[in-house]
Amino acid sequence: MSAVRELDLSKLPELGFGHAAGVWWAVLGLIAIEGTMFALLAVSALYLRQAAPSWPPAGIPAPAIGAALANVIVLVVSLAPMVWVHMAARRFDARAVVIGLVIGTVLGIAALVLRMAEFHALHVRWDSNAYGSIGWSILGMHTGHLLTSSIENVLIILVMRSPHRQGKHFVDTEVNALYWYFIVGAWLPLSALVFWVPRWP
Amino acid sequence: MSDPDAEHRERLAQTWAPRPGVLGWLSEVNHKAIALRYMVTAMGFFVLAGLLALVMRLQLARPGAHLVGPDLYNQIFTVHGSTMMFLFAVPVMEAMGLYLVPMMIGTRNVAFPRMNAFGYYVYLIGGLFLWVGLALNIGADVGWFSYVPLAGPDYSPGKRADIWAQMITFTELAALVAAIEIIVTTFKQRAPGMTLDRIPIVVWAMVVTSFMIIFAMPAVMVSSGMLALDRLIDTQFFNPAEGGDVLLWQHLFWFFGHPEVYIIFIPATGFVSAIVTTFSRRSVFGYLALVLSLVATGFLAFGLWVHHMFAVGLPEMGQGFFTAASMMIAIPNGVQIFCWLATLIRGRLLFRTPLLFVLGFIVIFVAGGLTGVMLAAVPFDLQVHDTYFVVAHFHYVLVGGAVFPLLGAFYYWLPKMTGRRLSEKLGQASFWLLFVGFNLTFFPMHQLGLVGMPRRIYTYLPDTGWGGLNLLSTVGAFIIAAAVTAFAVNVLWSLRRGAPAGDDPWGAATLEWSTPSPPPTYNFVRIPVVHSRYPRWTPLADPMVTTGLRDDLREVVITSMLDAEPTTRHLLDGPTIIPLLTALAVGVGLIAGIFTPWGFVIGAALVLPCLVAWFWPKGDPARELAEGRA
Amino acid sequence: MSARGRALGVVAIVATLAALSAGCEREARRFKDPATPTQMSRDWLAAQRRGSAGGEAPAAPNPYARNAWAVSEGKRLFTQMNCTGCHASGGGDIGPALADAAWIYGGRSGDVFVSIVEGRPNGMPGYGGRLTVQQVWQLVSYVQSMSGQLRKDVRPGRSDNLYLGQSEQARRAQPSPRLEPARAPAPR
Amino acid sequence: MSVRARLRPARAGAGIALFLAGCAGPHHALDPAGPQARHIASLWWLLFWVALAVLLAVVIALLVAVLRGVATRAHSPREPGVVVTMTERGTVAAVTVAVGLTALIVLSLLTASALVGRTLAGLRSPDALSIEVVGHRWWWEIRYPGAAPSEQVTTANELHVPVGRPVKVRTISHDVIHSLWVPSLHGKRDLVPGHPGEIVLQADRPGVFNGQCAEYCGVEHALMRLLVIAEPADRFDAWLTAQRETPPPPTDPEARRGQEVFLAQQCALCHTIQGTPAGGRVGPDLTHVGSRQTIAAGVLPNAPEHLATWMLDPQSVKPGTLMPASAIMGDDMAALVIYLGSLR
Repeated sequence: MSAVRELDLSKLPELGFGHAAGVWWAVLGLIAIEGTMFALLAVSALYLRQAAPSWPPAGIPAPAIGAALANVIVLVVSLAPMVWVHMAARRFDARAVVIGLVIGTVLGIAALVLRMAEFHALHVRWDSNAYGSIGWSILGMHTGHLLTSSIENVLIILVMRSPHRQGKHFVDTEVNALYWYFIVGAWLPLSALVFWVPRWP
Repeated sequence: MSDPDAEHRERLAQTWAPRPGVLGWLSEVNHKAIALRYMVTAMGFFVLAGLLALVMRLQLARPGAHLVGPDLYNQIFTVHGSTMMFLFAVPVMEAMGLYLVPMMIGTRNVAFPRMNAFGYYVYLIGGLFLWVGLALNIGADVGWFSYVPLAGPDYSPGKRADIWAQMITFTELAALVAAIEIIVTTFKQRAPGMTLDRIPIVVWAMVVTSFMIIFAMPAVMVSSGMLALDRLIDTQFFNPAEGGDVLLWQHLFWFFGHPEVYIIFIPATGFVSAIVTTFSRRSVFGYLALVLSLVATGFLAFGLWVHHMFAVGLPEMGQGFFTAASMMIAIPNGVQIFCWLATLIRGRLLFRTPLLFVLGFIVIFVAGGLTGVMLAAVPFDLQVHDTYFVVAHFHYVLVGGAVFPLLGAFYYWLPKMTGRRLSEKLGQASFWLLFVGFNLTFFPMHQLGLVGMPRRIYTYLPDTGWGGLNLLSTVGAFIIAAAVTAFAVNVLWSLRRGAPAGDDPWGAATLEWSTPSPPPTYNFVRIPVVHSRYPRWTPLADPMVTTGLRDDLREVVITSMLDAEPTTRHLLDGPTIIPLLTALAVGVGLIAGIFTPWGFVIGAALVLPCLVAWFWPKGDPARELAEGRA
Repeated sequence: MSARGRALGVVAIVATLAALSAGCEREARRFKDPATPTQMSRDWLAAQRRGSAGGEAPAAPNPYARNAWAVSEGKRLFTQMNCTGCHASGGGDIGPALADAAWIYGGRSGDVFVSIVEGRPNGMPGYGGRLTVQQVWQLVSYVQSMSGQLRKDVRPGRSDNLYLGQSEQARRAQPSPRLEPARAPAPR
Repeated sequence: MSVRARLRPARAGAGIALFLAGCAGPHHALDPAGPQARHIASLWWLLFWVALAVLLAVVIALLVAVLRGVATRAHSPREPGVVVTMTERGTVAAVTVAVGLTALIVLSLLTASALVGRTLAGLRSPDALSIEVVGHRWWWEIRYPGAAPSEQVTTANELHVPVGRPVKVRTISHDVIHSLWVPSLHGKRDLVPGHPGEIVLQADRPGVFNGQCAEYCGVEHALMRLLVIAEPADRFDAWLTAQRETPPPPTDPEARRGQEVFLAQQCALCHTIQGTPAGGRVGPDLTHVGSRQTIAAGVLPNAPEHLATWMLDPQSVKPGTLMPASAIMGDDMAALVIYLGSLR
């Protein structure tokens, strides 16, 4: 087909980071979905609150904020190693990625431990009233994300140590960091909603 | 032509070939194969739900009939509605998208072929779950919008409502997967030169729908999740006595429920634009206006959920806003109608079955849209809300607005998908049967609603005087059944006896018609370069095609989002059984999850190894080339 | 291919059918149950007893022990017949607690049936003349669910009123409830 | 003929009796009997004519396209498609006008709807009569609050209203969501647990108007019916006073026996009859059941044979109803029916 001039793609690279990668857009979509879910849970909490005579209901002490505060700090701190991982991934620096991810994962596990304390700090059962139900649901939903994302970190660490590691895995590493940013970012307002809002008159 | 491409074509065929055997069939990841399975499954559910509709019509044909009792009738209307919305309409539209989008934008497969297969299997499991439930007398019986407290633990003992709620989880999961597929594929895999303003309107419609899915579906997942928790572990979300609120359900559900209608309708408008263009033998009038009204509809659709709740008595102020929004949405839809009319008037019509369905669509949909505007008027809505007037209205917009274009689309694209032409005679017969049957069935329902017949009643007393119109409507229902049968016969007949379709039976403008019918697994021998909105109606320009994509690997070209400049050569995943296994694991978890919270733990435990197997790097030299070359 | 598709579908359906076949019994809603006569006559009860070993309780096993709808109907009757007046919501008050493992007059379906129909000394009135056999069995089933004797997926969940402790489905089944009568019932 | 004689056929023909239009008047959204319904009906006619005009316009445009298409039709897909590049001024103008008109119509309908909404909101008056309607599965409890608790009247499935006087109905539900709907008087008002509501009705002419539950509320949603009986003020007051009376103890021996049956059997567990020990709050209050036109929530006419059918085999009349079957036989049943009939 030399008759027509053709557009030669053979020189194109085989990898792209950021918006050049399909998976980056996919994770953005995932973030949109999960973000909407968190937003709707938050709206539901506020809706129940405006309908309630008191929030928390009479007889239930406001949640303790110690663990919540600690967890917010841990999660924010965990951003640092993840940013480091993010940049290392773009350099194809497997060693740096592993180091960063190990730190990030440790912090993630710490957050999960603190999360158990947060559940207790609510001072209410999920089945005693709607206030308890929504509180437990928001915490539970976010815990699920924290857990899966930490597992994902571990998997990527293993992949990075595998002989068959490929360039695309660094792209995956990048979007994994992106998703971690979201999980931390989403928690800040949610934590305020669950632990601080009940303290307001 | 014995071209130098022969060898290239050969290698592509090998590279993109599915695995052999049953296992290979279950490992299929080709977007066309998966989309066809989606379509067949969805049409299967369509027929099943249609049969339920016939049972309902027979029961209501005369007052005080005893064909089915209330308990069974309630399961029947619930499963009919839920199936039509969640197992037919949304999946079949997405199936069309999954089939057409890669072909229309000139790529070889969707962006995440394995996720695509996973989505299909999850959908299939969810659908079977609902229907096996019905067969076992565990059919959901709380209506397709499962209002609490009726659907709550106190008034719906057993697992019927749980099956409904979990079916939602399955189908929404599948819908979200497909939405991501369509968005990413459209954004990143368009043929070089297909800038935003050259994207076919069908693809635009699919993208808008996908975005709506992303922002609407979470609402129903959250609400059905709350319902499941209320029923399984006694949370109090919807218990007024413990600070819960039954209206929270309605807000969340309709925040999804109304966009849902447009999620079904917008792809259909895409089909209409495509068919109108081809069968007027001219470019569509007002491309920009059409695209913008699609987007506007998408946005407005999120602003009118409360018009389903006027009868619960919300503050007048709020109602005003939602009335306005609900009526405003008539404007973008009006724009679309007028652009189509203009195209038809200014074109040279080619009278074939697809065009007939579009003409029928315009009449019926406009009628349905107008009753929609009526329903937006609060005082009038209070009279006809939850009556057969509403039943008539939404069948006019959903059957008229979605099923007519869908059947038109099938008559239009099936020759491409199967390589066989359908019978024109039988096609036109099926159209006229459907058009007459539909109006005979649903027009009288407007009157029934005005004279006081509520929805969801399994019988009525003779003194109501509703018998005559109901009988009429039952007769119409059977004519619709005849129409659907005619369509099915036509398809089956064409598969055996249909004349070969050729690459482009309609002389259409878009890229999918430049492939053979049925298209090869790799779609295009060479990825084309696009210079126009109507590539096949404009003179060729150089460069015509691309070269340099490896044909020994599943390689596609990634282009930039706005102006479709080639950026990378990307490797797509090949066939594997893992998506099926993952779907089964998810299925086990979700189904066990309606009996015990531990079900979810079990599910997670099963899913984890699947995902590891899914993403674990295998020794694959071809891919390791990528190392360090960015 | 589609042939295989159909095969797949059939297999899936059969498998699910097998898995869920228990569902039928749990979900049946018998508004009219031929198995339970409307008329609650002494002879009927006597006939029931003749069949039973102990001679005290009807031989007929509880027909609704696995029927979620019947249990929830029993729960509704329990409130509407004002059983809560004495037994509270299972914790016991004037009358004995029902949410525990202890049974003064026996916890077998038949024992509970007789307790409801004929009443018991020290305050429990007999409802024989006032309830249909079906209603009594529904109440028996609910009473058994209160102490977690029935399958978890048959016991009721929380109700739409004030929170009074864990719902029947959330309660842990009582460790080997002593079903036999603690002592012979006072002669009547 | 004696009640007993009439029982047999009724029991044989259990099932929904063909309750022919006797007491049931026309019940139309388009045949309004009160100001609310009238305003809504007028709004409907406006919407209807506008919609009809728009639909006709579109169909005509479509016909033009088709006829024109028939003239200049393409005969084969091989005829090349044309890509129009220059702007088609005429068509653009036409489409713009059409869109403008659409916006105009939408705006005016919006205004009309808002105005009617305002008018309806204004239709309330201080001297409105207050009534409470409680939705149950699957019947209506209707209360007329009185100065003293003893003054309160509780009845079922029959809403008596004075003609020409606004009635403020308070809507309550304690189980699932129901919806109060009397088409000839007004639109719907949902009875939402935890959200007591209010709706103002008014009947301008005497008559009997059908109502029905309009929100799916479970197995017998279809047969949860209601009668609205609009009477001139004096007759309404007479009715209300009569309802306040506690019925005297039965004198007729049959009726006395019926009362004994009622109190001995399960009836009293669920039903209340003022002036007797029967104080059940589960089912409808039967203090004046004899004065009602229907039983079983508007499903059966209130006649002795239907009463018997209903008590012996309710599940055949309304499958799933919470009314249990009774085993009351022969003479007892006859006496019971006579007693209930005597409660006027």
